[in-house]
Amino acid sequence: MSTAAAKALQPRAAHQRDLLRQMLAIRRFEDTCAELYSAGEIRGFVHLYIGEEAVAVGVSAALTADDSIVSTYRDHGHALARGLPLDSVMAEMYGKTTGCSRGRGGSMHLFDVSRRFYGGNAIVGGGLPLAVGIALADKLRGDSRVTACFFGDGAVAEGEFHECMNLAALWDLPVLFCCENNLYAMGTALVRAQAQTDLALRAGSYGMPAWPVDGMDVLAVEHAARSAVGAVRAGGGPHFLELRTYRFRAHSMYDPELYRDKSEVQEWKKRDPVALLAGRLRDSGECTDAEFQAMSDELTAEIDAAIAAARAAPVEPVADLTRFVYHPEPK
Amino acid sequence: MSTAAAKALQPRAAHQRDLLRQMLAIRRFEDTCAELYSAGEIRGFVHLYIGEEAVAVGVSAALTADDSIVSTYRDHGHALARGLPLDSVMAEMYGKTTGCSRGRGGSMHLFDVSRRFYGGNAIVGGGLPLAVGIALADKLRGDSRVTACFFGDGAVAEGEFHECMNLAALWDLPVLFCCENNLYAMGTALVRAQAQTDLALRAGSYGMPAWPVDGMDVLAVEHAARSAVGAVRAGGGPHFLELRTYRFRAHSMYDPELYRDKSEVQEWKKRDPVALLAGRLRDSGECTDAEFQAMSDELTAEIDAAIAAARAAPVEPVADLTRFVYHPEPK
Amino acid sequence: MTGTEVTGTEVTSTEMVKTTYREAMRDAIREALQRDDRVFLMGEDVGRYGGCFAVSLGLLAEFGPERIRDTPLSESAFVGAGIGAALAGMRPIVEIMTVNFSLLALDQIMNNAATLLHMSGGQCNVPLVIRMTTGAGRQVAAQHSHSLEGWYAHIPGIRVLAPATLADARGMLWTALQDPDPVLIFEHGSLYNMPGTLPADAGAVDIRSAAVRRAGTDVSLITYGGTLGTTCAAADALAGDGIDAEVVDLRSLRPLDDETISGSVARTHRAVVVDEGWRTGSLAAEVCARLMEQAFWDLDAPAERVCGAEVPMPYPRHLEEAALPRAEAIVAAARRAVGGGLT
Amino acid sequence: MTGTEVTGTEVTSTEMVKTTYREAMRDAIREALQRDDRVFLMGEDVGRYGGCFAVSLGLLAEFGPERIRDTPLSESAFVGAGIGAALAGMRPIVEIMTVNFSLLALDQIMNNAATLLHMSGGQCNVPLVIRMTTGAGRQVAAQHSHSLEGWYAHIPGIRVLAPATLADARGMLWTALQDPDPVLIFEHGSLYNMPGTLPADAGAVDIRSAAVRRAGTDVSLITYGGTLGTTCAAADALAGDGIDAEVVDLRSLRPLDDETISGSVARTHRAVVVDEGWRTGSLAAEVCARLMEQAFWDLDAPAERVCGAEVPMPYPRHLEEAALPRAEAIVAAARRAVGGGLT
Ligand SMILES: Cc1ncc(C[n+]2csc(CCOP(=O)(O)OP(=O)(O)O)c2C)c(N)n1
Ligand SMILES: Cc1ncc(C[n+]2csc(CCOP(=O)(O)OP(=O)(O)O)c2C)c(N)n1
Ligand SMILES: [Mg+2]
Ligand SMILES: [Mg+2]
Repeated sequence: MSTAAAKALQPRAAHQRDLLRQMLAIRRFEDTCAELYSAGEIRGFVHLYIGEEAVAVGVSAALTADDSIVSTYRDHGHALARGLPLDSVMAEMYGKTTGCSRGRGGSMHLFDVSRRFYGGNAIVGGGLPLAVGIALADKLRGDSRVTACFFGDGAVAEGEFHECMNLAALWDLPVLFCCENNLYAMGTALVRAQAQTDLALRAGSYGMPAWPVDGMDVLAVEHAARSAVGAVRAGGGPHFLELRTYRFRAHSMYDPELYRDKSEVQEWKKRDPVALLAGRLRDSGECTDAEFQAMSDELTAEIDAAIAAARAAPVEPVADLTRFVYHPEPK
Repeated sequence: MSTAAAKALQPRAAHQRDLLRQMLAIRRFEDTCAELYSAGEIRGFVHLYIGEEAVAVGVSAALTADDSIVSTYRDHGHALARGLPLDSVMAEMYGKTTGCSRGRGGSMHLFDVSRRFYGGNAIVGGGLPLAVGIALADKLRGDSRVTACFFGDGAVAEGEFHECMNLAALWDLPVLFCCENNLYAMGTALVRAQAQTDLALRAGSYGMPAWPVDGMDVLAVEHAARSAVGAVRAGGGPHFLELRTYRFRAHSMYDPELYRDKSEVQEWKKRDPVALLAGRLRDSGECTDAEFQAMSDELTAEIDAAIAAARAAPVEPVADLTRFVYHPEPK
Repeated sequence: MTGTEVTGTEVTSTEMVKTTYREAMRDAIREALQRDDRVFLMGEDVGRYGGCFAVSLGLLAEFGPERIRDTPLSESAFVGAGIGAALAGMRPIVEIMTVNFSLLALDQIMNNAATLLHMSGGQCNVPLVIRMTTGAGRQVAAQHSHSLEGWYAHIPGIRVLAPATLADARGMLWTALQDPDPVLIFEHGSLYNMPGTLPADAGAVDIRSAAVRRAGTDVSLITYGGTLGTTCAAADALAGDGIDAEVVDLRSLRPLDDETISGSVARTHRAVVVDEGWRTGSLAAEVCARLMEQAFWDLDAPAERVCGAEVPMPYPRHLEEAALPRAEAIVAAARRAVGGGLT
Repeated sequence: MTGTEVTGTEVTSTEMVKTTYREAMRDAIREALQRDDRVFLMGEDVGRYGGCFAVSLGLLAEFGPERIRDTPLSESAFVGAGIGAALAGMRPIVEIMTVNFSLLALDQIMNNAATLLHMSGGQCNVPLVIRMTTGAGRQVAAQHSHSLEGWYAHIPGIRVLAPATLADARGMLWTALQDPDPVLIFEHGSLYNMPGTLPADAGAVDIRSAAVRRAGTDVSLITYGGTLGTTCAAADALAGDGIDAEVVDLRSLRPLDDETISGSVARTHRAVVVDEGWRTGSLAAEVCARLMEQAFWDLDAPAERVCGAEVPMPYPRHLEEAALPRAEAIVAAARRAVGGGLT
């Protein structure tokens, strides 16, 4: 490799290490959440994103700080990839005032409007109209933002999905629909929920560009997202990515996973998105084992600090129970 | 023409005259309704089917008495084509006890369960799940019935449409979806409501056979419906017909029709389904002008009699106001 | 169900102009569109058709299809899109043709519009106005005659308004658009043709308080929206009998103005609550429960309810009339109350 | 939110077996499937997953995928399909995972299930049972903690049940399936793990009447479903203070059993209504309005309400607890009532 070529690679390598670090952060964060849940430190519904990290990280890499994001109840990955401070997300899991939603939302409802992160939404399909509306606002004002909207394969069966595909396409709105097809909606396999399991084809029937992407390969996701975001921003109307991925863990903390074989999970784990990129970067010398270990240690420290801070943080006083139901009356 | 050939034609001619008579009955019935509405004898929302008669008549001709039907608020044509006695439908318009829904339903809610006519439904898209459920019951019992479900182009935008297409296709249910594409949902033209205006193609994306049909030609409708009903009954799963038609009158009695040109209406009137078949039968000598006039006179008499009977019929007593909210308590 | 004009409490000295409830509403929308770029109107047939009750007739020509936006039949999506647009800084007015179809959008209203501010710990503003027609009275039968504003008044996080006068039709919208929280406006279908006059410069009105539409000393008739006219007619009839009824127009169904309601009952010691919705679980039940809590010792007789009959609305006129609150029933209830509830 | 067992009124002498609310519900479903070919269970994840609260665990293996039917995420379509199947002669049990998602199917429930019989002049039977989980208490936050059964109790044409005991969990379903009209069954999520015993031959129970779960003379505590346990705990606490509370379990939320409710208050002269739903427009409001109408002269103090706080449910435990009816609040309200409502 010539020196010039090596130099040109530098930013690429740094970028890929950054992607790896982001995926690893999500992975570590969620492994920790699972432990904290078992220990009873965090409660409610907690849906882990483990196995799907490449999707959030790859898509987010293609967005600017000015773009908007709408997420689901499986939102830790989207939030962290968007750059929400890890400690504010952790504090939210603890229901503390320092949480990104002041502790009111919990795992399923992470918000950060300063980062145009319009929240986790626990009604399947419920975020899609919000994304359409945010994009409509941008279009009416002539802003060149893109709104990325995440949702699962299960949401595709809801009527709301259909209404939103049609509205976005009809009005040519700047939305990037990111369908996280992890093959299951809770315990219901895609084939038992959809007459037509080719979801990109389905979206295509609304007349919008739509294609499947290997959702386990963060570089493939980023590549697809960049080209889709570019097209959307250029006025090409809504685009749809079917991100083929897999959830390694149970649907939520309550799920005994009766509906799928362990072997299927094992098969998919061979394509672990974190291991995949880590392996590539190791092979190319762009992230050695030692560097990876350092990254991992750094994250462990960051997470430990976040836990300590969250534990120490205050909760909202009971006297404030009904705060934020309405804006305060003007005095 | 040989005598044998003429004989073979007899049943065909009789059948076509019957189709003509049915379409004419709907036309005359509704012309009369419009007058009665202006005169204040009937009230509420009244949606005329004038111009679309070939759809109801052609589809109904392909069904047996044992099949089921689900209709919309624009249901006079479906009801009459199904064989609901004209006087019971007229009495319903008057809100009389002799009406097919005892006068409780009115124009938008014609019912006749003895004819498996599961009613007019005034929520756009609201009848689709009922049709899916009726078909599910048939399938679970192993009955060989078909359920025909009518709905408009406007309903295709509703989430319910999507959910029902998917359910019917996923579960291979014996439903014939009859989309009456009259190009408008109230004042909203199809092109301003749908990103993809080829509705048959849209239905096809659920993996069910779907094709467009000339909805102004009752013979074309009957032909298509027969082949679709046959396929559904043979276990071929749901089928979808996009019946291309046009409403000659206003959406309802309140509509000033600001949204379309008179000339467009005039263009479509050239393809008036009643005139089309009447012309053909006149040309082939299968229904002379005199025969047509006789048919028309008969219908006038029938309608006049229905009006007289409806006027004379009793209304439900006010004391019975809350009857039929629940079944009576067992004594 | 009559459209009798009920005069608002606002009194001004400027020139009075003839108008109707429909025109007052249209003027309110026009003014909002003129004053604030962020405002747009969106809903089924608001544009080319002119609105299913002709409220927005002419506005498409005036403001163009971006701001008078026809939507497909997709109640959940376009109401949700209104929420999203509000989140992103616009001031949408979303029209749902009638309350009957609002059930299809109820998840968005409940789980997003009303909830985002709280779930996000105060970050998400949803300055959205949703307008819809409500009520029966036009023989449109079971699926088209609902009065569900009482349901909406159950939802924390939204405000619910019921303009019953021309002044309120003209003035509530602008105030609602200034509110940082989502506001639902229920327009009773029987009111659109109501004629009357308004000051030429009529504008924004307060949306927090109930109004005493007629002062009286013997019994409080408490109502809102489409039944205000009937209730006033009942008050007239009662006056003929020497019973001096006070008429309270709730105006805001959420929050309820407890002060005005209880204040009235503290003066009259008797109450009749009139509400077109089905009796069980009606808004009238809530008003009665509050009277129980706040005015029990003031009451000389149990508060009465005159509500819609518990039946899916039948089509025939005589049955529809029987199902709706009638002036005679209000009069009878008021007489019972004045008689101490013992007759 | 405790799962304290509350004993039903039914007393038999057969062998008693240990069970839980969840198992009782499952046994009820199993029995229905065994006894009637027309019965099938349909809903999201009722099959392979075993039900999101494990109620239907094992039934797929026993009855096969036609009768334990997993559905896609399409609440409106599969609830509507249940209505259609009922129309066509089946006896479907439709499970909506939780009341939170039922808003997406509300149009079908309101405008078809509840309405078809009337609109068709008595022709259309909808013998459908819809089951769903309701309520808060598990820190699942604003969109997953609703108690909307009071809304459903507003709808003419349906029956609404709230089994709060093992006997009712075991027995209400079969009776509901025999009913020619649509019946909604609300199962509070906090009850599923409630242990207890039932007679080995436990079966159908009446679904028309309220039950006095504890007789008392000083105050009527009126509640249902998930708050029955808390209310009984409050009654225990009151007993310690020498206040003898009667506990009425509504069981049927629509229709309400006026006789039992008013009868209780006629004896005790004081009432506290406990309801997890948001206070304004709650089912408790309806109970209070009826007490106003039917028991005003019996009441020695205003009826009190102890309801859910008017807030989208916050995630943290301390705030959720503060938002829900607590025994202490019930005790305090009962004391106020016994003190004549003047403290
Ligand atoms: C409208 C609605 N119905 C049901 C649920 C319960 N539920 C939560 S997640 C889920 C599965 C969703 O699957 P999918 O969209 O594929 O997302 P994934 O969980 O796989 O990321 C279900 C059924 C819900 N939250 N909202
Ligand atoms: C859910 C719902 N939204 C709105 C309406 C009001 N509405 C009645 S008919 C109609 C147009 C329907 O158009 P289409 O489905 O094409 O049927 P058509 O009237 O053309 O036969 C509308 C918007 C309704 N009845 N239901
Ligand atoms: Mg999934
Ligand atoms: Mg149409």
